[in-house]
Amino acid sequence: MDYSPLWISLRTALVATVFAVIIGIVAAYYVIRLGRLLKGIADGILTLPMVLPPTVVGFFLLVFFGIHGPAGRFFLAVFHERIVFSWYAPIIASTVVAFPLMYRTMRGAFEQFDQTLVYAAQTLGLSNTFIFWRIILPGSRYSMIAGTVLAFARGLGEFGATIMLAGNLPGKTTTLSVAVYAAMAAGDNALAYKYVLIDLVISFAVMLVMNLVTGEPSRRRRKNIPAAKGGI
Amino acid sequence: MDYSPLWISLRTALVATVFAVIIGIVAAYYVIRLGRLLKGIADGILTLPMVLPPTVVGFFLLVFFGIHGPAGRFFLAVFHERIVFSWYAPIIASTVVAFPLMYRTMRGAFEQFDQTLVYAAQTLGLSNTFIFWRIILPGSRYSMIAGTVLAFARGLGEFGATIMLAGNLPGKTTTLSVAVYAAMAAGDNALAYKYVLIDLVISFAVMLVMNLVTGEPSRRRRKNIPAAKGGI
Amino acid sequence: PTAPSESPSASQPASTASASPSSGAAANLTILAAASLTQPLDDIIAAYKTVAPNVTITPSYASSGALQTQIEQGAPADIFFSAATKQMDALDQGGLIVTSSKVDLLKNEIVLIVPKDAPVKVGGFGDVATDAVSKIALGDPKSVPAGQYAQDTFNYLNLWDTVSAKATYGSDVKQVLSWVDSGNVDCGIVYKTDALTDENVKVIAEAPNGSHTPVVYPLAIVKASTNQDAAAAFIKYLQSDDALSVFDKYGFVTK
Amino acid sequence: MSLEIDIKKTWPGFRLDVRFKAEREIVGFLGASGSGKSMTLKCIAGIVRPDEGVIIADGVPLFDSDKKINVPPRRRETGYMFQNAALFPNMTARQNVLCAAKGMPDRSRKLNRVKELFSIMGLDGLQDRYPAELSGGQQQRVALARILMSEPNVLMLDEPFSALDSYLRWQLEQELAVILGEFGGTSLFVSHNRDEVYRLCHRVAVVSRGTLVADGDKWELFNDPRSYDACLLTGCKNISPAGPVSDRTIAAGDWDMTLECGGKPAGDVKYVGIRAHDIVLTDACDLPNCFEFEAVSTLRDTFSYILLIRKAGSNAAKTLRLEMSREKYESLKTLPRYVQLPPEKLLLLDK
Amino acid sequence: MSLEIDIKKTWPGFRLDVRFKAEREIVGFLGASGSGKSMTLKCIAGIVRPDEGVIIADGVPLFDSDKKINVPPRRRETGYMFQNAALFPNMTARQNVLCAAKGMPDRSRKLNRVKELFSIMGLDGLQDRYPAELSGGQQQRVALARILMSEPNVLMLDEPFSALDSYLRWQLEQELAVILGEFGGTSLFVSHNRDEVYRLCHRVAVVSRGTLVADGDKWELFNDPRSYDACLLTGCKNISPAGPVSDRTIAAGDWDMTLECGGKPAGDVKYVGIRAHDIVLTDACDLPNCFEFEAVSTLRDTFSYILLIRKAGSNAAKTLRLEMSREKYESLKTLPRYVQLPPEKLLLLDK
Ligand SMILES: Nc1ncnc2c1ncn2[C@@H]1O[C@H](COP(=O)(O)OP(=O)(O)OP(=O)(O)O)[C@@H](O)[C@H]1O
Ligand SMILES: Nc1ncnc2c1ncn2[C@@H]1O[C@H](COP(=O)(O)OP(=O)(O)OP(=O)(O)O)[C@@H](O)[C@H]1O
Ligand SMILES: [Mg+2]
Ligand SMILES: [Mg+2]
Repeated sequence: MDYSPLWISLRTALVATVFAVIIGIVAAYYVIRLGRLLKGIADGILTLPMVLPPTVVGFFLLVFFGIHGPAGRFFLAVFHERIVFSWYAPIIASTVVAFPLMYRTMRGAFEQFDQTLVYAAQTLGLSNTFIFWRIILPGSRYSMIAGTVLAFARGLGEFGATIMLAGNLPGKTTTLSVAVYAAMAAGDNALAYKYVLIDLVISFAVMLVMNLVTGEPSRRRRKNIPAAKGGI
Repeated sequence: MDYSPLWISLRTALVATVFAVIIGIVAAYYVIRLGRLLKGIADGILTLPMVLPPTVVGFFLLVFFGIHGPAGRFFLAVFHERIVFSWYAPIIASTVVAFPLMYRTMRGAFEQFDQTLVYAAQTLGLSNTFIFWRIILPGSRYSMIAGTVLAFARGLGEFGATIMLAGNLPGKTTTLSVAVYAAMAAGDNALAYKYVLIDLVISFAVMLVMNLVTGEPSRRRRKNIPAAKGGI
Repeated sequence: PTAPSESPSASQPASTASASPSSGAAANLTILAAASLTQPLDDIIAAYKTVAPNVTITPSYASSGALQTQIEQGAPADIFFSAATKQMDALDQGGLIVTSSKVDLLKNEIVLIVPKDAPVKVGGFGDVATDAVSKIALGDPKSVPAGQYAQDTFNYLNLWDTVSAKATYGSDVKQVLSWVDSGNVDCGIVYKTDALTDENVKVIAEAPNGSHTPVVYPLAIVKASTNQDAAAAFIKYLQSDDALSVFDKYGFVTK
Repeated sequence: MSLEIDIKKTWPGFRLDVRFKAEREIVGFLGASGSGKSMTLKCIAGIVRPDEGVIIADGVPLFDSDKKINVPPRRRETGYMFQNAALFPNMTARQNVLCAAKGMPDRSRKLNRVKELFSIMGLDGLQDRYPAELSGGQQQRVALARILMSEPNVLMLDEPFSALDSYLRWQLEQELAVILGEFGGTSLFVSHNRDEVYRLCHRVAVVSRGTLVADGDKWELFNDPRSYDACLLTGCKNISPAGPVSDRTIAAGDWDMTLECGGKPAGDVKYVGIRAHDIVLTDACDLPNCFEFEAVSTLRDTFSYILLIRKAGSNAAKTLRLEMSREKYESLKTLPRYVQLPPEKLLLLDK
Repeated sequence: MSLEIDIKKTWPGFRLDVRFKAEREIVGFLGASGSGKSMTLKCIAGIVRPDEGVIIADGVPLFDSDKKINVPPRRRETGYMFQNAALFPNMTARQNVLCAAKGMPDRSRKLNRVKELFSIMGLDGLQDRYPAELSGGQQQRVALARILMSEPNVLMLDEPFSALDSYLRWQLEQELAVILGEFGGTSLFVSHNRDEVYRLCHRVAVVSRGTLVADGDKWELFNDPRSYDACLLTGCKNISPAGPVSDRTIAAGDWDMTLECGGKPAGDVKYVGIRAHDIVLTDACDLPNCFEFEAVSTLRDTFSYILLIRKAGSNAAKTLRLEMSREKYESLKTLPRYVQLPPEKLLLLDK
């Protein structure tokens, strides 16, 4: 059995998650500052990759990153690299598809955040950067974890957009999902199940680690102590 | 042009969202009570529909709900109904695929919720039901909106699992996403784009409405007032 | 391109058969058909409405593999119209279709395509092995029939080793078409009917005769069907001149 | 550092309209609950945006509705200590205080100052606790340390001692007096403790229903509050509506008494007040404003007695509260028959 | 309704070990900031789980570590009013109070009671405001109304008046006295205001560093606090370590004085205290415990003067705080030469 899909999937999902998390947070950060109408429009645009069937997303990505597409031409000219079928094409596809998850989750968390703490920080003269990184983000950590887990899961399960942009080049762009699909389509269910199993193992491992690692400090400390959340 | 996919998609996405929201909230509610290890396992299981490629999810659904599968046999025996290819098959598929989004978002929100308020409610002798419905849920409304939007978007974009379980029966199970796929597969790109356009219109409309409706009361009232979140 | 219009045979019996269901009982037929058949089949179903107004035909288009799985899992279907013999044979072996009703209705051609505005470097299958081509898109030979036929063809030409090194595999023909269409590969191999739907690609050559087993589209009645008669009637109609001319129009080879 | 504000803001059901100036001094804010003290400070801090008006610190406009100036809170250098501590829950006490030390580039100086503040606040040993692990009063002290660490130009403390026991309060008050003395900027101090305000502040502003009803020297305010609200907030327990009867006498409606004003003009008097310990019990009725009285109830307080009395025979009259030390009360063999409201102790209020 | 608790709980750096009984009475909790008052109440309410011990209300065990009983908070019927108001932010003030009225099936009675509570609390017109739209004191009063509405068996109020101005405090204290009087269950009342506790409560418990250092009748406690902490918390400003010199005399180290105890045995004395207004200034030195003194500083308080003095010549000695009314001080022509610490006023503390 070929284990390359495992590594490719891991790489793809991890890198895509990192990108999705960063882009998602940044997008959420700016969107909450908008008026209600603009927020709706931003939501519409930024959630698009979830609304459209992945194949369609993949098709648009192909057009955009293809050698005649704006991004494709740019990369070709500047880096002499073709994106389509490259090893980072699955990453791009997964990122695009996973990022709305992070974006929307973080938007919710930011909106829910206790403004009093922000005001307190502002009157202390703390910079917006500090407020964001050291106060708002840590305060939204549970949503951040939720968004990250979802983005990772989506990145792992991504297939429609990936195969369109990245093709199915064994050892290069064939992720687990693509391998599962291909094996199933070829009628090789045994192989498909093996890949599905690997999928499951990865996702369980990630979920467990996420649950064991996170909330650790505050949890231990919070145990039995009412969280006085800045109250007296 | 056939507009039935629009209605079917709307019906499917809306009903699936409702189910996903309910199941997601309930799942989140119970999971946060678990120990850390069990939480991880629960996460693993409940996020599965996102991790697996939708076609694989569809395949499992088909096996499970098919006339040889346990659920399929049960339904046939009790309701004399076949699920596969029925008009509610897309709803089932979309629900399964969309619910992890709600579940994970709500879990994050519940974990983030200020425990002091829960304690205060408990010492007032309020029932757990009341505490959940009237205190925790309203306090998690922004995450709830985020989860709902995501679930709806996913429900709208769902295609892999749907076409497997529900087929592509025009006027019955052909959702927008399936219609887009079918049109593309048949080489009718013009039609595909038309459906994509409808997709976009729906999702923009929903996002706008979501943004205009929600947060309305608290927003007006909160404007310029530091949210004293139960503080003095 | 000119649609091949020579289809003399099998017109007489079909037109007589087509008259019978019009007087027959009302029926609902579900036909599971390969997605590539969408356009001709939709046209034919619309036309059939005038022939047999009592019969409602609902098509469900998906990939042949998905359709096979659905039938295996007991999806309520009457007719299976596959894009390849593999799925049909599998169902036949499983005893899920009425073997006697099986008809190889259509054929398709395997063609080599290039982006329309590409400088003409590729003149035929032989050129794929040369330096003129750095990337070729094929269906995945393991899962996509068109890919299997392409492999057969290159094997026949003794070029497979060189070609497979430049190949990128799509999970369906549509993808191959998209890649060629968008110019991300130099050429690709698809069915002729697919190539005709895309105006951004041009057909360079058809696969040489005998280079692969014929591309046939078999159809058959599903054993679990409760409308065997109506299904048989529709299959008859599909073999009529009226129906075949529609397939013709979309580039299929009808016998 | 001087501060000048003149702001207006309207909510449904509440209107804030405050105007005042402060130099390099400590201004105490007294006001009933809900009178607008916190709102005023929040406007200065930039957390709440006034509908109109100006806020000028040291000549620099922080807010000006006409000129469309609205400096964001973090550039105003106006430190506001929230009524609730508003500590950052994800940082330890030390981190909470340290992060406010933006102006100090020298890390060791920073750390020293933090240490110093913690020991002043009696928080030694709690530096590494998270806010959720601290008691209410401890949280408040961390917040106080944090705001002092940030060294703003205008220091606004919103009831900084409310969660502290009296002993700690007294200690911290003295420390704060020293710190505010060295600080040299404008300090605004909200407290519900009249005495604290009196001891700590140079000037006192009295807020009532969204406006400043008194603002001035503390001696003056306490001796002659002038307004009903100021009188109440400076701790006077007995106030009655009143009106002039003649040039030098007034009628106090609630008490059913006609009182001589001791030389002060009675013209504009709307209310009259007298502090509980200024009322005198006497056996003879030879002084002005002497009345026979009946005691309605007697309350024993920690170190004093509280008598609720009214003019004999005026059953409808409201009671007056009279306080005397326990010693004095216990040394009385019998309760005197008469009560005197010394004219010079009457507080005549014209609004 | 009686309450019996005996609990232990250890945190890193803090240990709670509290044992006491209460009948149908109002027990006041005095204690320094961070001494464990809130924790004790939280344990009773079931919000914090003790490591071991028992909590029994009316004979029913609410918690018993041995028998593994731990009744969940919502079934304990122990109402705990949080130190911060902990109002539900998504409900209006009225909804906050209404939702606590679980026991009343009759809607109109409920509404009447809510109305009544709002007017007692001086919250009329604020019923439909959300917590974020209320001032600190208003929030606190809503929380008080809410806890009173819930009619628990054990009523625990954690500094219910801390955010209120003195006038409102006084009013609410009286209302609360009536309500608690009618209530008839056990009430636990945490306050930092000695006088409030004194007036409102029957019994006073003094908490220090996690344990109860005194618990008993309030008269007794205030007259003879016995322990250092109780002495401090009942408002005594002067305390010095002390040791017996003879049977009836002690040496107060901080003040450099040897003092007669006025007949009380000096045997176990560890500290000695005297209240600021119990110290007497005199021109003659003919009484026991008379010393020549020097005034270190004089502070003018609202209606009194505070003198910090020490024994003449003892430059290393700590100062004593002496308080006298402004009248008395201002009537002094010259400051007397001697200070007397009347033996009967000395508080002898044995722990
Ligand atoms: N959004 C709002 N809508 C209407 N009134 C409001 C709103 N926010 C605050 N208020 C009112 O503004 C008034 C002033 O509030 P503020 O917090 O300044 O009071 P405060 O003087 O600090 O009182 P406290 O001593 O109780 O803290 C209060 O009566 C409050 O009810
Ligand atoms: N998780 C914890 N770890 C260590 N110590 C803790 C923890 N939680 C609370 N404490 C300590 O327990 C002590 C008691 O806290 P508690 O809230 O009961 O004080 P309190 O008497 O109510 O004080 P205050 O009057 O300031 O509200 C405090 O000193 C606090 O620092
Ligand atoms: Mg306030
Ligand atoms: Mg406390």
